[in-house]
Amino acid sequence: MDYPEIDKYASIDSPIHNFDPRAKIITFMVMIFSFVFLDTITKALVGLGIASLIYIIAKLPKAFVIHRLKVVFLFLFPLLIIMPLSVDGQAIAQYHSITITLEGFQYSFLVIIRALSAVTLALIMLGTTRFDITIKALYMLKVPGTLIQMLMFTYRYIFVIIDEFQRMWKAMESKGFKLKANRYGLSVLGNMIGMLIIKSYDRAQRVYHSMISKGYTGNPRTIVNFELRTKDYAIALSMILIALLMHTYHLVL
Amino acid sequence: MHISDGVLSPAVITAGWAITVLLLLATLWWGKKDVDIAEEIPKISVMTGAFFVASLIHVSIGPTSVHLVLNGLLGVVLGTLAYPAIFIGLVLQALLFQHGGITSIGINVINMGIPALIVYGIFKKGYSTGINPSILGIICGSMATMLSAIMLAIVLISTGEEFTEVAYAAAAANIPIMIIEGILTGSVVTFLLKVRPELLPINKEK
Amino acid sequence: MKEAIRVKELTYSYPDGTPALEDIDITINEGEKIVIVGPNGAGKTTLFLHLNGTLKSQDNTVMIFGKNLGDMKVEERIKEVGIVFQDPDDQLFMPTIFDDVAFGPINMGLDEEEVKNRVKKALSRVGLEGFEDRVPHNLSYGQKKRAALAAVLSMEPRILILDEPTANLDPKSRADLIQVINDLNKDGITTVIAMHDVNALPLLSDRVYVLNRKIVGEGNPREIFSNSELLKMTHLEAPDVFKMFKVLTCFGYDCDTLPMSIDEAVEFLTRTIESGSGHIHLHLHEHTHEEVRKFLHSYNHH
Amino acid sequence: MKEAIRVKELTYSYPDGTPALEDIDITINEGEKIVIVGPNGAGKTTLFLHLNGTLKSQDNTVMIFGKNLGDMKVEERIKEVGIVFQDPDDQLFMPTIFDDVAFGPINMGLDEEEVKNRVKKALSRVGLEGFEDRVPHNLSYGQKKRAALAAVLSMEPRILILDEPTANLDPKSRADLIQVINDLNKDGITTVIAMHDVNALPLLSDRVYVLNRKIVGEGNPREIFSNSELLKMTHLEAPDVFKMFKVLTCFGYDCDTLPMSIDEAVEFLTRTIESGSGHIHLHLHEHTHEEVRKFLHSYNHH
Ligand SMILES: Nc1ncnc2c1ncn2[C@@H]1O[C@H](COP(=O)(O)OP(=O)(O)OP(=O)(O)O)[C@@H](O)[C@H]1O
Ligand SMILES: Nc1ncnc2c1ncn2[C@@H]1O[C@H](COP(=O)(O)OP(=O)(O)OP(=O)(O)O)[C@@H](O)[C@H]1O
Ligand SMILES: [Mg+2]
Ligand SMILES: [Mg+2]
Repeated sequence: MDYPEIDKYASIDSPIHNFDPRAKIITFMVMIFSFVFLDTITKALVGLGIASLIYIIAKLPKAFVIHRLKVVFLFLFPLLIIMPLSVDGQAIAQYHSITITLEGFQYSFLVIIRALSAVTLALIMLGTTRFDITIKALYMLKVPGTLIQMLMFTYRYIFVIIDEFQRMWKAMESKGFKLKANRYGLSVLGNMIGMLIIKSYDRAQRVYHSMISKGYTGNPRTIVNFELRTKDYAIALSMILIALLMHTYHLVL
Repeated sequence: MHISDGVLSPAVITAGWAITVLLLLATLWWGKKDVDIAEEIPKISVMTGAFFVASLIHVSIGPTSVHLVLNGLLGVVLGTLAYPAIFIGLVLQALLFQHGGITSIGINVINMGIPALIVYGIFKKGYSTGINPSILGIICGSMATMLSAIMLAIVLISTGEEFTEVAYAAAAANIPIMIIEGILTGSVVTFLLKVRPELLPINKEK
Repeated sequence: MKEAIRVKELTYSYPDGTPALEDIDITINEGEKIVIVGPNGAGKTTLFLHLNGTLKSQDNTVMIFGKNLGDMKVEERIKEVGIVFQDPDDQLFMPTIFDDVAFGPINMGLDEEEVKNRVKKALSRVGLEGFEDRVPHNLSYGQKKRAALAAVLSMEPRILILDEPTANLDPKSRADLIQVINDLNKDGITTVIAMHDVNALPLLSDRVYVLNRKIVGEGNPREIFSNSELLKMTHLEAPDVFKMFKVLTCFGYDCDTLPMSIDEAVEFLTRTIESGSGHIHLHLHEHTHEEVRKFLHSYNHH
Repeated sequence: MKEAIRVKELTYSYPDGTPALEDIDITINEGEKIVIVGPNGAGKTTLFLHLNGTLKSQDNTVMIFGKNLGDMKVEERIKEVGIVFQDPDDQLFMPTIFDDVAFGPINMGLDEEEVKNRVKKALSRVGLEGFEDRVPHNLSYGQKKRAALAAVLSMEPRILILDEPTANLDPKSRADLIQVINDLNKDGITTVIAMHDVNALPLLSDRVYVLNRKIVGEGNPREIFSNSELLKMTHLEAPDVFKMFKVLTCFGYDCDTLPMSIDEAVEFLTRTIESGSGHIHLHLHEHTHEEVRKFLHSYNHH
């Protein structure tokens, strides 16, 4: 079980890293929503191209992105097999009653490319800002405070609980336990998860105590210093324009 | 069982977000009258953290391994708060681990969250009619997974008929997970019942 | 002298029926250095939760500087009483150390400039200057403990309550923390500490309460540790230096008060030598070993 | 004498790049009583995770009774090495104490009769007879600690590894646990303990390794605690009794070896008195206070 290390490279210096976090979130979200709705393979490929370009500007290490893209690709890979067989359309190969169609291929290809460009953009957005700053930027963007606080605290406690679970797991293993998907294995795992829930429930109680002893009333209050500069407006505007043009260029041209 | 970016149509994505926002309002802001939000926030957060971590566990079946879903258990333990908890959990899974897309968070939360709410009702009802909680746990665990799989299929089909077979395949792939989730949820419920029954939605007055 | 804390007839059971506190009476003056000891499950943590209003008590059972705690506004209360719990992971719930230390001051409604000032001061107090941007998860246990203390110091409370501050620390971190707490007390802050670490106790207390659901003992550390019946009843032990000197008295060392810490021991030895014949004689007399055995046995829980 | 544990040139970094162990060489003989000390984050827990195979090391870096740990089957390994971690709540997750203590033996594939036997024996060993049906979660902290120990003892390991066994215990529970561990060692079980509790250290060790990513010191407790440079470097302190006697030497107490515990102190005092002139003279000489100051300073981390 690994720690989430999405912001491992947030301290690199690049134009994307220096982009104001609020503007970054808005810009990238617009782009992501724009690119996942592109309706032809050509447009989707242009989208992926743009995402790759931004990736190069962001100077993030290759392994960071490739590793995560691979996971998404493997997840979607079955589409490439099922859809050509199942979607009706022009046959490009036939074997007895099994037909492989061009449309099926195209459709699955389109989905995968859209997904890859969306994930690339998301990785750049998240990978170039410390995660706590991303959350604070969301707060500045008027995402409801209750959700912001839950995101913040959950993020913090994921690390604590991963450690806790690791310790439990090691204790189990050192008593000769191996997890298998049988009744015994699952029932022991069930006990472990039950224990994790109990411990977390008690911890929640203690966290609550320590919060109210610091005057907590349920309202989020943080100090954040972000400053939007002309440069940020310029980058944001041009990127959003590109995102919109991908869908409307035929009206403009 | 999370849907990635780039799969769903604009209409489905929009509908997904709209329904999720409404349900969040209903489950979170609605209850604000009766409960102290200052107490609920740390509780949901830490519990979400626990479920998030538990869902990172791989169970290997045959040559592949599956991640746990645990939405049935979430429903049983957290009740209506399971919905915001699943929302926060899925947002973090999408942002931190790229499990599920960002644009499809709305839909994914519906797919996981609504079964959790249903199962919560079933557990409470079933307990008050005297059904053994461990068996209820098995039912709730597998039923939540099954409902999620069915909803997943419906969502995929409604985004485009190209996805019909994919939807069937995805639903079928969830059958072993359903069994695992059932046994697991049953044993967690059994454990909690022995060690900390007050964490389960069972009112002893009855 | 002003009364900082007054608890009167406090009784508390948890909602599930577990009785935790019974008829507690405590009076602590401003500037005092108090330790509360008692076996696992004695109710120390429960008592602390009452002192800062986390657990509600009836009117006028808990008074802080003469005011009924229940009547105090949150902002007022946290200016008076700060509490540091045992597990630092429960108290560092924000994404960075800065956010954590700023959390209290922000809730007090202070302006940004003042908040930053306070964070800086609190961090330098515990020796964590420059840790503002660090993530709690990457700190060592000792550093986390100190950060949790800073997060309470930033509210500049007049009463500081600490639950097992020295547990799990390596000896240096433990010594550092004791130093920090003593410095704070010298600056006029009333400190109230619960702990099992009897060897650190004399360094952190002028006066001790022994809790075991009720208050079963009260006095200065020397009085408490001389009462071997009390110690036995409450799973306590005396500090090693104290026990050591008790042994020395069996060897003929003659003094009325036993030292509790090394520093005190040096002082006492010097005083005895200077006021007496210029030296101390240790020798074996008839009963030495029997006395030692008897004494050690009285401390032995087996 | 047989070699129980042999670690040779063990180096380990966590997957995230944190270096935790560097070139560790350790040899522990059967029946020895070993303590490993070192500051927070020194790598003690990491080392222990290698000793029971949870973290994998290269071939022949960790040998248990002459066998390469990597080649041992799980059933074989857990029969040789049992490890008890710090937080008992991490280790007790079965619905009853019986289930927890039976967990290891069941995984070893023993038959029901034997499992029951082992549970009974292990529980009586730690003084928890009759607790079979209790829910671990409802026990006191000290009882939980002992239950966690029983859950490992039931596998009847020849080597017992304990990570901070005394932390968070009240003084009586601490004394009880020390007794249990010593009894086990007397029965021939090799015990290896990591801890910060220097006052308990002499009771639990014949030999000490000082770890700070590397092995930076090794010797009997007396040697380790006499090396003030080493102590300073590794955030350690000497036990209070040891420090106390060091102070006494400044007052003219003449002996070559300083005691580490009260019992030892009684013995040493008696021996010095009997072998010498029939008594010990403590007096102030010219340099007494300077010596004391210098000595205490050498131990002072500030
Ligand atoms: N939330 C709770 N619900 C029910 N009982 C509780 C709760 N918290 C504590 N208790 C019980 O109340 C009693 C007092 O517990 P408390 O934590 O105050 O003891 P303590 O003196 O702090 O112990 P320790 O030295 O182990 O920290 C114990 O019997 C404990 O089991
Ligand atoms: N899972 C992990 N991933 C990365 N680094 C880790 C992990 N576990 C421990 N570390 C780091 O490895 C080093 C050694 O840790 P370890 O827990 O072995 O220390 P320790 O001597 O047991 O400390 P303590 O006395 O505080 O228990 C520390 O710097 C720690 O932060
Ligand atoms: Mg306590
Ligand atoms: Mg450790």
